[in-house]
Amino acid sequence: MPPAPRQPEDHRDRPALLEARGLALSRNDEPIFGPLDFALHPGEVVLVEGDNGAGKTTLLRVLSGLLAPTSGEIRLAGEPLTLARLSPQVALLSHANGLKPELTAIENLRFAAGLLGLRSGLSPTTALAGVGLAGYDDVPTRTLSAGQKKRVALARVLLAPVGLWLLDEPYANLDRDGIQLVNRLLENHANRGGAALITSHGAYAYTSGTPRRIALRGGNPGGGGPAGGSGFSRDAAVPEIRDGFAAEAAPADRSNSGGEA
Amino acid sequence: MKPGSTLAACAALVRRDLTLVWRRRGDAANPILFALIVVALFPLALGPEPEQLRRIAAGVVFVAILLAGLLALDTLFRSDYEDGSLEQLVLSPHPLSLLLACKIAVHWLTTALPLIVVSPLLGELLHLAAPLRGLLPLALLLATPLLSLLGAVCVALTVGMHRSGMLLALLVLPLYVPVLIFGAGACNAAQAGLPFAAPLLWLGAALVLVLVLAPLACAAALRISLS
Amino acid sequence: MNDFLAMGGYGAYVWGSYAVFFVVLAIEALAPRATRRRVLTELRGRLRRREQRNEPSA
Amino acid sequence: MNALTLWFHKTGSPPTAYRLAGRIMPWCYGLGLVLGLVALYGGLVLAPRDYQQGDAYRIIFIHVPCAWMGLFAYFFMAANAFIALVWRIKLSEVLAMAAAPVGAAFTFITLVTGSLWGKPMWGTWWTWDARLTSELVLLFLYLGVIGLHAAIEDRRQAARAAGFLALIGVVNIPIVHFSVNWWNTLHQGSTVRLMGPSKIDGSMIWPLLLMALATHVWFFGSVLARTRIGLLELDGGKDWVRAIALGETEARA
Repeated sequence: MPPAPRQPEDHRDRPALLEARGLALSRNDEPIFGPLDFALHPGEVVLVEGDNGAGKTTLLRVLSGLLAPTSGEIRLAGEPLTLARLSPQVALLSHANGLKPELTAIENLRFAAGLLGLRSGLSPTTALAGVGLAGYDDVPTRTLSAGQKKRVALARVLLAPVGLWLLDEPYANLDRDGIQLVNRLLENHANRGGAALITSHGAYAYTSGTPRRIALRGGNPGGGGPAGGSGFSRDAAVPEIRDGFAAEAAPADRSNSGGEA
Repeated sequence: MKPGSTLAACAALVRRDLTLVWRRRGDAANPILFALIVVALFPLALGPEPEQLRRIAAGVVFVAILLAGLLALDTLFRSDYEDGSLEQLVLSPHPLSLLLACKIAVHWLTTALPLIVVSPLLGELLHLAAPLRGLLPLALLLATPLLSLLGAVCVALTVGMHRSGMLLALLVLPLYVPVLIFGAGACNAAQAGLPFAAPLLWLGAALVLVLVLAPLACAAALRISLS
Repeated sequence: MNDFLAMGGYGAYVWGSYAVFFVVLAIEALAPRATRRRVLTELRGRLRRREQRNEPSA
Repeated sequence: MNALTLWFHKTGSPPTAYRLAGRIMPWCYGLGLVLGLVALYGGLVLAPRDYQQGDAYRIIFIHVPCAWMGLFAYFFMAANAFIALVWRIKLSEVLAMAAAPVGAAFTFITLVTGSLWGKPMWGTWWTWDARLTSELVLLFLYLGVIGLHAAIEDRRQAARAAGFLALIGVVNIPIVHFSVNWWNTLHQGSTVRLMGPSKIDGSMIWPLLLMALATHVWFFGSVLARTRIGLLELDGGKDWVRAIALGETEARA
């Protein structure tokens, strides 16, 4: 077993929402990522960084339970995740938004609410307003711009009564306001005691709080030296995981250039 | 109905799929047109003699509806796969097989049921024998849900492939053979004055069995192809 | 001998069947060899790519 | 862990299985060839002429063993697919998919030889006889499994999907057989029984059984040959495969 993850004080008493141990995936025996060891506690936002093809999307699919890992295990709130019984505590935002172009924004959200349930205090309409699309209720999703579709998809995530968000490239297609919106949503979610794992291909934009980062190097263990003082990595070469406190936090102006698809 | 309950999820799914069919209602007539064209090809190929057409009428209508259903199968998961809603379905906390059963039911209602409704017309084009006018829709009513359910399992196996059309036919048709034999066989037996209840009862029994097993198999197949 | 080949008038059918039997099984037995060669070539290509990828960083 | 599971784990590990298959495979091929030739001698030369069918019946010595093999290979495939899906054993996935083309080949031979036998006996190349029809559906089932396996990029996912289809097919086979039989009684006219209740002489039965044995042994040889390739593909990045891939270059150079 790897050493226990080092955590900020205030999360120690609560169980990890998500815990990965020795998590690795390969396809046709080509390693995609891993082995990875990390934990996600309530109130945390973790940024998964990596170049195109580094396995970020695949990692999120594994963590959500769509894909079985080649080795290792995932625990959600202490319970092992199995394909037979997926966890009801996860909301996934993937590249495909999961929206029907023929339906209006509100119809899409209503369906999502029917499928996953509603977060208390929210309704499809308020969620839509919460992502800055108030008044867009009856607009067919097909006519929305890529950024607006992304916002509707974010509203779907917001609406789901779950603790764990897995967001794949949430900043893609979004303008400056949109990026700030994502950050605000993530912050609120973390303050409520939720946790989020988000991916970004380098141009990250999460500026507030203390984002911890996981750097994925794909299945190529050749590059990258061991990260000094990393308590998370089983194999020092893959992956490199750093704690993203003060020194590592993104400068505020970076958010302007971030989020390019 | 509590939001988040399995019942609410099924209702939301059924409502959404019906809405989608309604929004794309232009496409809904395609299977009917296809079956009509296939049936019309037979007199053109074989000649217009009523006696000859009457002999093969039930079988031809059966095959035409089977093929139309095969073409319609592709739409079962394709758009859901492409826009990512299939993932959301799989990730929902409700039993996937139940949700899929709802999807298949809506698909059957919107593609196969209209075909059954027009089957008397198709039969009339081929001078279907009078005693079969009631029996053919009944046999179709038992057979088409079987076709939809068995087809759904195979579609789930090929979901995500770019050109799955021919492969899907290859996977599905061996499974359709018994359904076709009993469905069309019942009609032929009736036409020949033989007892025809047994094949219909077999179809009914198979339907009950497949109704339970196919959604489970479909869910398992979908999990394999989405991984 | 001719009698044997004629198979009582059914020669074409009997020998045809046996020909099909042998030809199909021969193809069936030779096919893995071709596949094996292809797979190994692919593997070598993959290994070469991997080495090239590792060299600059090593 | 008891000794048996340990043995399974050891033998089931790809490098061991690869080596073991390599050692057994030539024996299967060789034994199959020798037994097959002896059976052919018995069938073509020693066995007496049939009083009803003349010499045409001699097709039976390949037709029937191949028909048995077609079914046997399917059940072999389905059993391995079941093990692969339930216990996720790599070797079973590979074995199941290795059996598919071999079974398809035997089924194909059955159909062609049946047709060649039918022409002089029934006066037609093809008849919608219950057996022939079932056999045709069996061939389609094989082709579906092979097609699905070839259409999916990821090898393990492909094996799982195709294995799943093979399992559906194994339920389908008896149903098809039953339905085709029923259908055939409805259209009695075209039915001709290929093998009547005529007594088979002992001098005819032993080449038949020997040939069945030969095809079984041959089947395992062929499956093992394909299994070796499947294992190489599946474990492409591992050291043992690397050694084999590079070793063969040296051997050729």
